[in-house]
Amino acid sequence: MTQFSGATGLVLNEPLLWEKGRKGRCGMSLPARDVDSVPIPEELVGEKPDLPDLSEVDVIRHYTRLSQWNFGVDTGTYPLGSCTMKYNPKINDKQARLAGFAGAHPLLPEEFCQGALRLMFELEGLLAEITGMDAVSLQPAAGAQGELTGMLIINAYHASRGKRRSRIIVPDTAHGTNPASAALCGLDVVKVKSNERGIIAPEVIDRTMDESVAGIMVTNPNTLGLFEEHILEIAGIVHSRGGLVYCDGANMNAVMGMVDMSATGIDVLHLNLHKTFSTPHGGGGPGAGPVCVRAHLEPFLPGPRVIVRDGRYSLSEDSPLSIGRVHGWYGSFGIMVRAYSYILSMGPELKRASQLAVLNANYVKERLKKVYHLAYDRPCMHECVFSDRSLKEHRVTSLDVVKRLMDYGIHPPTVYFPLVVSGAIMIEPPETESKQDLDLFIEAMEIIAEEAASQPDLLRSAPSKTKVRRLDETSAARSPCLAG
Amino acid sequence: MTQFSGATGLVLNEPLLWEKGRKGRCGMSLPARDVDSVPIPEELVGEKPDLPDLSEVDVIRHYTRLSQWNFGVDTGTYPLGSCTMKYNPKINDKQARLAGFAGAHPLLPEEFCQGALRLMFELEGLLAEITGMDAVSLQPAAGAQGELTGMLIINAYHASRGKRRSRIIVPDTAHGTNPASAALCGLDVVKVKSNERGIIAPEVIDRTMDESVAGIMVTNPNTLGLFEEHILEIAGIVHSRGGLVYCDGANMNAVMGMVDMSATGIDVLHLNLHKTFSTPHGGGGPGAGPVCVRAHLEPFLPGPRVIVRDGRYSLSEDSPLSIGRVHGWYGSFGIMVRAYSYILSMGPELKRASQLAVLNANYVKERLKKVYHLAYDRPCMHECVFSDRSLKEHRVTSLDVVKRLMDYGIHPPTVYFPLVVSGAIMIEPPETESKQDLDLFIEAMEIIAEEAASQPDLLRSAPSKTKVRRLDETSAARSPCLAG
Amino acid sequence: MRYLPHTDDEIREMLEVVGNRDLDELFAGVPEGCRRKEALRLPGPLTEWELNEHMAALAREPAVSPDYQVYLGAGSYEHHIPESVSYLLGRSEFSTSYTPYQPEVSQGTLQAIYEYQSLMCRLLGMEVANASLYDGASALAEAVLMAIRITGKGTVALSNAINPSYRQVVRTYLSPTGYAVKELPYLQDGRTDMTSVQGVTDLAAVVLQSPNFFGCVEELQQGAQAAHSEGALFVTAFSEPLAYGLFKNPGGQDADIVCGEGQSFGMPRSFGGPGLGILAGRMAHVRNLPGRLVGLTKDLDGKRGFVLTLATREQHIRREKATSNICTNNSLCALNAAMYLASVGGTGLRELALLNRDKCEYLKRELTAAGFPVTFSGPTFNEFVCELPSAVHRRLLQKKIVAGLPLGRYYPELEGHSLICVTEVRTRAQMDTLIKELRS
Amino acid sequence: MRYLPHTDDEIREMLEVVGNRDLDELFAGVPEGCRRKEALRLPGPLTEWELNEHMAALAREPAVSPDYQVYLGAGSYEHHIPESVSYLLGRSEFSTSYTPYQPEVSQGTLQAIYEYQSLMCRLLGMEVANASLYDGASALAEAVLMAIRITGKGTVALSNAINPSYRQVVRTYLSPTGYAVKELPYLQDGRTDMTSVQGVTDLAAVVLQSPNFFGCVEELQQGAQAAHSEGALFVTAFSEPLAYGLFKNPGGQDADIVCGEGQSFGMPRSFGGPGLGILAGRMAHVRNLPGRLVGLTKDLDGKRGFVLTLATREQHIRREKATSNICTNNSLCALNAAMYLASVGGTGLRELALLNRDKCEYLKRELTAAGFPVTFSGPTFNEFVCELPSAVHRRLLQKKIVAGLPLGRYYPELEGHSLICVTEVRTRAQMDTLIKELRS
Ligand SMILES: Cc1ncc(COP(=O)(O)O)c(C=O)c1O
Ligand SMILES: Cc1ncc(COP(=O)(O)O)c(C=O)c1O
Repeated sequence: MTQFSGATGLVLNEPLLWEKGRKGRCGMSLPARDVDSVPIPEELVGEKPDLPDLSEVDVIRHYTRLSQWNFGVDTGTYPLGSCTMKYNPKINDKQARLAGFAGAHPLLPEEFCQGALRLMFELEGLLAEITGMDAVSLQPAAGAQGELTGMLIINAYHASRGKRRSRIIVPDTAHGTNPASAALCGLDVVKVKSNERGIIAPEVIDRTMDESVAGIMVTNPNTLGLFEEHILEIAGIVHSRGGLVYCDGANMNAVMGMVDMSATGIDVLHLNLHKTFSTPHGGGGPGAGPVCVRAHLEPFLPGPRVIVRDGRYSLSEDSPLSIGRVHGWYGSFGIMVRAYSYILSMGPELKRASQLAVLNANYVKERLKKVYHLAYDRPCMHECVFSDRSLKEHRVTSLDVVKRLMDYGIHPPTVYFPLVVSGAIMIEPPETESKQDLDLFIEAMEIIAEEAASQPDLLRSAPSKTKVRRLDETSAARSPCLAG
Repeated sequence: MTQFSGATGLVLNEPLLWEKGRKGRCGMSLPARDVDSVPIPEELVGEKPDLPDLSEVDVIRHYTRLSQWNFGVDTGTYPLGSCTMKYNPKINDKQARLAGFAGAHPLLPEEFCQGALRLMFELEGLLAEITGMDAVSLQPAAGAQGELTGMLIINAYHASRGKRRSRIIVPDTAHGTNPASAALCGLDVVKVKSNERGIIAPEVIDRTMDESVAGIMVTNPNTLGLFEEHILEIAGIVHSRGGLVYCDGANMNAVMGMVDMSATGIDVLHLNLHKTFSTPHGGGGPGAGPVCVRAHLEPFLPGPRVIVRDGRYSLSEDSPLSIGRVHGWYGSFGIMVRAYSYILSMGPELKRASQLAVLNANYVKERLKKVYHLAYDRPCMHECVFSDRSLKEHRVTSLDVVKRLMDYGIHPPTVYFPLVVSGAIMIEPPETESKQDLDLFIEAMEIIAEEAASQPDLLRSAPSKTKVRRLDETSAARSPCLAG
Repeated sequence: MRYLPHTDDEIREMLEVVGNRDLDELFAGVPEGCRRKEALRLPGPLTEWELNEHMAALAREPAVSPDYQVYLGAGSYEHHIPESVSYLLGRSEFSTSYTPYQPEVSQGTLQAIYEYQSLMCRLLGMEVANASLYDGASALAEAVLMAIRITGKGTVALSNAINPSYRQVVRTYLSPTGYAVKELPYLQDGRTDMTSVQGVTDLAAVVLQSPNFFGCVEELQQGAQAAHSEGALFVTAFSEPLAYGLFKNPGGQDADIVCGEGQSFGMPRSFGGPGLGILAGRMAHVRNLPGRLVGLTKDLDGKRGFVLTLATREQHIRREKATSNICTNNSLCALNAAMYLASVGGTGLRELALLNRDKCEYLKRELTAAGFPVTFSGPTFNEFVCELPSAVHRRLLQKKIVAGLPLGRYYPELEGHSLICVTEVRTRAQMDTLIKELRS
Repeated sequence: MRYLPHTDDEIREMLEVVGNRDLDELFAGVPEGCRRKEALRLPGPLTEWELNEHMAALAREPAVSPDYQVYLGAGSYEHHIPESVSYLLGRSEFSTSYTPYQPEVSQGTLQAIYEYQSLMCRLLGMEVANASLYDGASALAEAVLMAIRITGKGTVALSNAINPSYRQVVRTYLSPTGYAVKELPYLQDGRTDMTSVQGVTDLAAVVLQSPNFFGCVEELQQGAQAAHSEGALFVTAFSEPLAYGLFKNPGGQDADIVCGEGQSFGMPRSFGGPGLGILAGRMAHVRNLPGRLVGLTKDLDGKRGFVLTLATREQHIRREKATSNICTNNSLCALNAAMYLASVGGTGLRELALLNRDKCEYLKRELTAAGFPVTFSGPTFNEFVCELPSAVHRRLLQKKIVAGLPLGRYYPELEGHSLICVTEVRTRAQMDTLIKELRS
């Protein structure tokens, strides 16, 4: 019999920070006082901060225990769709900790920070090569900020030509950040439907695109894990009517070395370094969302930008068309160090990473489509999406299915996204998952499909092995308690 | 109601290394080949080693999961008697990782390793100051090797005076390593009984000590957590009959800054850096067991020794009386770095550490003696020992009690040692445990005492929350399977 | 490649299941015109050892402690970081997990972020803090947008003494939507002139930074009055939250929205990022708050637990109607701040803050005595502006001392002035060296 | 002090329970004459930051890569250590736990050590390996004592080509008990002369190291024959176990006991310690094996689990009758070795071993060509002896090159010879530099 990872064992409770400790403890070494104390104007001084006082071992135990309540990529298979939960190499974390990087002040005189500037300059070049685009800004701090930056660029482009275009086309398969970023930029979102093959039909764009439309946001490969096969034709239509094409490249992990993004007719693209380029997700960030553009949009990129002259790197802000800053400094430098390290470690083998990611997804898709309803039965890219059609007869939800997966020791896939698939179960098994890992996942999903029929309550009350069982999200939202 | 730490939650199964992986994977980066391959005489070449091939993520998950099956000081209270499970500061681990220490080859020319030599020299000085002894060798790799070294020194001392003394006095409270070390050194162990107060009575020594006896091994404070109050008188007797006094100083954590070990009349002492000086136990080592001696024994210390001349440190081997080497190099340097860092971080506050360790032990003793039978009802040092007297009527063992403690999320104390106490439960709550932690421990022990009466089966079948339940040690020993 | 587990055999087996001949065929659906024709022209693959060498060489260049003495603050601060915090933060259950959408397997992150939110509220005197934003600059932009949403008005008054980068980011965020920004001048004492707030129409928010870019502590209570009397919200920003270990917090001075940068709480400077965007407000405004929130709840058995909550404010539910587009935030940095604050504690934070101020006062006094007078009379925390001709600044660079930030580039009227920062990491001996060099 | 949680209040509360007035009174039972009279004269307490500075200064002195090129081996080897291994080893559940006497809360350590034992058996071709000893030298001493116990005889024949420190430790361990040591000379080819074994009476063991101290691979099969024909056990030692990634293992050549140093498997040199004492033997001898053993078993529910077993060999049960006095061993180093071997794998280990040998052969050839001939003709792995006058050796030190270990101190007849080590970390370019310097 297959041994799955899910089991129970001793896991330690831990109170809230302020339920621990005792006034007067201190878990940090304070430097010796070597200067006199200077009186402070009374009216400035506040109450002593109401924070708990703990010893170092109190703190260590608190967070050691908390950490063990979490499931990470290092814990096991994490096939979370739209998230590219690939292995995050430890060596890259080490590079980011190097004193010269970690300790560098962002305002160091240029001659005092050449290594950091060079790294950024080279990383831009590497990303340009991987995408085929002409210029890159590393400033956006995450994918969504990359999208916003892209929208601002498109806006600025139209403005520079004296136009104000107030609408943007966004397909129904788009990630929620897409319409939100467009809205933040003051654009009205024109929703278009993907077709029965899960992609955008050029006719729809032809009908929608006009002079009031600034452009289109396409995710490619899209959130159904499908390549937008008509992207060239679509880009043609948009361009011919004065619009620009924005590509959400968060799914770049599917196509490195296989697709020339610039050849797909797009003008702006953002990447998620915390997905494709293996930087750890950190329980929700920090990330980095570089923006890549074709040459005609380079003047609009946020500043400052790193330039090189006679082998000396410096920061330049003299781009009058620039949209300005989107970050207080230059972006998530520590994340850039990791992504740069990853790219150098993989080199041209990045192509193989994409190939294997796509192989993994298709393998899972082919095997699971026998037991779950595959939303679009065709070859996929890096992820595949199932619907809840086969579950309904058992009155079991997609959520029930993936919660049950926890009991098998596997992290749930993404559910209920993309919205176009009823009860979507979105599975992304990145290239760092081995066939053995996938076989375990597939077998668990098969058993759960059986359980859905034979013991649906098992699913409805799942998970049973975790430290807490299903949580009451409704009452959490109804009477929110957000601080203690 | 008190919330104890013990709970259950998701813990992941993990197969054995060779049940994973697939031939051809490699989880480590091999350097590029920049030289030609040279043919090897056929007869030298062996079979390809039969080790599993894994990817980096395979390895990471394997050991991440395994780690979570362990309970460490960082997990929670660890009142293991005779082990001084105090907090192991992270900063000290960092010092040991510094490239200049971690990367230093032990045979570097002296001028190329001054920093390392100086650290060793200074650590010897610090330990001499803390113990009051005159000279120190850092070479022994653990407490037991320190004992062996001490025995060899005593042997060599007698030999240098033309004597061969073949017996050694060891009290019944001694740690098992004491008689074993003596035996390794060819000495016959003369067992003496501790008295009704748990310490050695001088009369017993007076009766036992003669010209055939090389000396005595005293543990002070002893393994009952009691100070050997007659140590001066005992040492006087031993010395007057030509013997030497060895002190097992593994329990030094009780008396730093409070007791002058050299004033207690001893000649040789070993310390456990992995107990008193906070270096991590590593699941059973590595440790370090420096030996401290009075001046008359300095010539016998193992070599090489670090000396300083005109501010330059060097290694010296010219001590004709030296017992020779006990270690391939100079001992556990990485452990020395940590202990040295700890001592500098604590400075004279080491005294307070000892005071608080003793306070903790007495506090636990006073509170628990109401529910468990205290073997020796008198003030203790750093640990206290209970017997199973009160448990017998419920047909529950000490082992049952401490296994049950696991369900409360606390590591068991030491049991069945020292041998002089029936079903000993030996509790050492080091100074890094806070009153809150101790109160939880005490309350859990109180509840368990009640459970012993009301639900003894709960104890007999404990633990119930751990990943595995009680293990069959008998069959493990009867048909040993030691490799797979 | 050690990150790619697939052996050739496995690839064959899998291709068979998929029904493809080779890996390339998996991409048959990609139109010819979109295909990449040549191989990736990338260096490498580097071995782990080659990478180490390469990175060590790059990292050798930036000027950092202890070889250099860098008196730069201006939004990025050198503070001591306990190794215990670095260790804990490196535990991969924290670093390699995703946003805690699945609470049953994410209670570690969730409790920790709930604690973070709570610590922020306590420190800043506010009712609710979100689970983090990207950095101080975008936090300010979000705060301003939030004020605009709440008030329904379209003009914001920003002090000119707010960090220039933060103001630039606000402008970038506001530029396409046509909201107006009015800048408030600073006074001789380095604080903001609040008089110009009066009578501004359609005012959504008045924004002060405290301590401000010049290191001066603003009179927040007055700022609040000025804002409120115009029917606007009072937004305060900060780049050095450690100041609130000592000074009155913004909540206690009637701030409606508080935002800023949390890098000081245990994060390395890391050439400017990642940092921590902090945003806090009133519960009455919680539905207008951008970003994630962790809330307390119970599980099926009544056990305490935590979940992401009030998600209807967020993009993944509300899409174009969300309060913000933020998705990935700076969660691990929030955790970092919480670990740091847990380590230093309330008592320690006060002491640490005092030390920062006292050391800074020491240098102020010594500089003045050495003929480099302090420019602004307003009270400061660990930064201040003083006269320091740029030739002197350049000379000191050769001595491996960066004597603060020359301000001429940001404020032409302050050419020949430098913004100097002194935290607890600077010793008196180092400051005396600086003075000696200045006098020589 | 951050490691001491007790507040004054708590101390008071606890003293009350204990019935003491103050902390000193807790020590009332300590006789006056044993008391320490003055305060501890110790430096510090240093803050974490002062400690960092102090330690960084000390650590700056030793000569390490990449600033120096150190061709030293001789029992301590420079190999690459994957960061993934360092990370895993630093997980405190492994590092801060005690010996796994309580198996239910120690399955992590126990399974890992069981795996370690298994990997050692597979690599060395033996049936059983213990859970570690202190280092290679004490492992050899324990192996010799074990052979003495098993055979009941009192003389051991040690090759003179065994690491001199190891031989010294054996002598130290044997000195008080009167067992005899006979040294076997080495031959022209750098291997041990086995002929002198013949006819030695009361022979408990013949001991060879392979590769030996000169880097030469011994003819183990012949050693086994020589030992067995005298009724002795054949003990083999090693200081470079990586050699067995390539060469025939001792088990396959009839060794009875195999021992050595495991530092090469992922441990830093760390100025000589901690390392890893490896000891393996036959199941027939298991009750004579010193040190801990982890065995497979089942729990009450029949689940697989691991425990410390055969404890009746050990001091805590058998006291003076134990097979050894060892208690604390080098468990974390054993775990380190297992993690390393898991990472490199069987296929990788072979490749890595080949690389070591080929690089070493490259330098041998180049040195010979440059006029520094190799001394011994026997086959080698990653170390060899060559003629290298001490003046040359000293000159190279000034170039930050340590050209191996001058052997005159250990073998007077080899004055002017150096023991040179080349592992995978040395690049061809570095070796070419060495040659260039030698030619200059
Ligand atoms: C397709 C897609 N676009 C955009 C984003 C937003 O990226 P971020 O979370 O970094 O803001 C995501 C993130 O999951 C995504 O999957
Ligand atoms: C009192 C005492 N003596 C000696 C030892 C042996 O020390 P080690 O385990 O370091 O060999 C111990 C170890 O626990 C001990 O408690």
